[in-house]
Amino acid sequence: MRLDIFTMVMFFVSFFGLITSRTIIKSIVFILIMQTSVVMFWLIVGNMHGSLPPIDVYNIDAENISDPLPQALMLSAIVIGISVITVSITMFNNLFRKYETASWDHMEKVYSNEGEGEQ
Amino acid sequence: MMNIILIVLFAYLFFSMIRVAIGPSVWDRLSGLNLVTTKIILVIVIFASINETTYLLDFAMIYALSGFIGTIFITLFLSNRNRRKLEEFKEDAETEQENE
Amino acid sequence: MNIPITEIALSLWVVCAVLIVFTKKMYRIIITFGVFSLIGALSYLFLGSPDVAMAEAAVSAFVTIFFIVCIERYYKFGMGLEDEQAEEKVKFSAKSVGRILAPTGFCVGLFWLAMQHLPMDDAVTVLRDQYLARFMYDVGGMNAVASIVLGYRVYDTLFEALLLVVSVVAVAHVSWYDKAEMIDRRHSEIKNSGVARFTMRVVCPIIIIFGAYIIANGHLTAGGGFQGGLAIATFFICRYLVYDINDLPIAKVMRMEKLVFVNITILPVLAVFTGVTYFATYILPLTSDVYLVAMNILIGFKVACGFFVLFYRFVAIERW
Amino acid sequence: MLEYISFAIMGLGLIFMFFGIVGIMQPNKDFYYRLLVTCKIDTVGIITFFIGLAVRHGISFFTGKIVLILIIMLILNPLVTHMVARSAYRGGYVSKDELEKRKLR
Repeated sequence: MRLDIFTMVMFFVSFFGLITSRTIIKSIVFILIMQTSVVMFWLIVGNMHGSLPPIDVYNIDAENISDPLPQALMLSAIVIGISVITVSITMFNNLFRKYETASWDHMEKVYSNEGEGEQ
Repeated sequence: MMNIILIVLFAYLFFSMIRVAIGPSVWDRLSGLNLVTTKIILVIVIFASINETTYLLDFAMIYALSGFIGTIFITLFLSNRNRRKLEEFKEDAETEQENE
Repeated sequence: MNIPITEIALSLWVVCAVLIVFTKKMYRIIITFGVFSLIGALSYLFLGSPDVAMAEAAVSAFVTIFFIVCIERYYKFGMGLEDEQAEEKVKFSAKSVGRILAPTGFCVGLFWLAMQHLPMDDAVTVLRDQYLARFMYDVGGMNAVASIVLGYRVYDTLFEALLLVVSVVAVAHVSWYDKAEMIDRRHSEIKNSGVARFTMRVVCPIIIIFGAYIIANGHLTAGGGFQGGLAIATFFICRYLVYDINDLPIAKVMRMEKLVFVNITILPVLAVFTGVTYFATYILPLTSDVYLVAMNILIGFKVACGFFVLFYRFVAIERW
Repeated sequence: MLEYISFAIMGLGLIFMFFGIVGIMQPNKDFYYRLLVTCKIDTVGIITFFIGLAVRHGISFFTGKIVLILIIMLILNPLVTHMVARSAYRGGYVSKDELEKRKLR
């Protein structure tokens, strides 16, 4: 059974959620889920020849070891993901202090009214 | 034999997840989250015991610590949120639980 | 008998994500997201990547706390419930049906396109074999992932550390901060519960020792600077739960984090780019281990400082 | 022989946890009922299970780590249960009996 199909399904399910969600926090959650599914995809691609972790390499059969390069890259990806999430949550908090709403539609409406008022 | 134990643990994990999904109140879901964490720790320990590797046990430790911190924070914030409502508690107790 | 544990874990993972998509209330979403990230880390472990699994499991607690802080304010203003009820009471009309059907069709189409170009079964393994055969002599250590992160691809680690510093600075400068409102706030709500305070005091030293163990053994077994730093940062959460925080020097910690970051950029330049470790593996075998442990300790210190600042920013300032 | 004893002890732990699962799947009971039944029995199951694993591996590094995790779980699992129950009590959870009493007033 091919394991990539799980991550494909996950990616598009979270993409669907990202499009249809009306509150901002939910969108941030779905961005995080999309990132997780991409990480899982690269780990599965590195896993195609074996699933043993690349630790104590000289004591185990070299054919069954998974690829260490995608794991090193995905370690960076997780750090970058949490940085992006914290900054976006802070931006949401500031927006919420200013407009006092969490819905995309309502915030757009308030924002356009404000722009007209200034002109 | 160990595989049978793994299958049973996965079944328990699934039922705990059902409580997370359908629980009528937030605190039901929280206790379900605690159960899921313990079941996952047991799965990791069994996995380490099958492979005869000791470093996998570090994961059980870090799962225990991180899961406990997250759950405790959710409980703190929940009790803060509803304290004001409890003081104003009158006849509308039923709607409280529906609002969750 | 071999049971397909990876498939079982991945299908539970997908079930959690589908639950999150069809849930409206934010508290339910956060709790389900906790289950989601725990099961995701479990499947990382089954896929043979313990370092990534440890990072994900340690990060999940912090992500939960950040989202909870965000949501608490959202409910306190009384706006959240109205938004959610408005979301539930969507009238059945052509526009609402189109709003659901069009994204569904779009996603299914993209999914069909993606299924046409799945990666081949015979993935290229030249680089993997090179790394696995040579990493012990080039960089040292027993963990291939740690030696790739700290040896072959130090550039990536440097930019990752830079990004964390930038995000901490951004959170500290973007977020709203009024010093007058910070006075006379009772921060730790747990104080009334004697059981919890006592247990926290028992757990705190175990957390510190465990984090130091993970950092110091990062080049031998799974783990490393990032994971150990996160484990040490949870110590500060316990400290927040037990004591007050008015005496904490947040600005000093931020300055310290930047200084450590400068050290992180200087050390690989001295060690790797001049080739000291490469020569040293043949003459003095311990030198490369000293380099790896020093890098791990620096990264762990930096990550602990960064998450300390992020946590206190969110819990003590953003929350109110 | 030692292996069969360890499997027996682990099976006992699984049976304890099964009672816990039955307890949490009660649909018509209160939250406090479910919490009381489940979390106590779950802790007992964890202890029994880890003792079985320790018997299986004998005296070794693995057993030492298992004992460490057992101590951590023994401290933290009741703490989480306590915090959840406390939060439910302070946060305004009303059980069915309490609801009927308040209606009668």
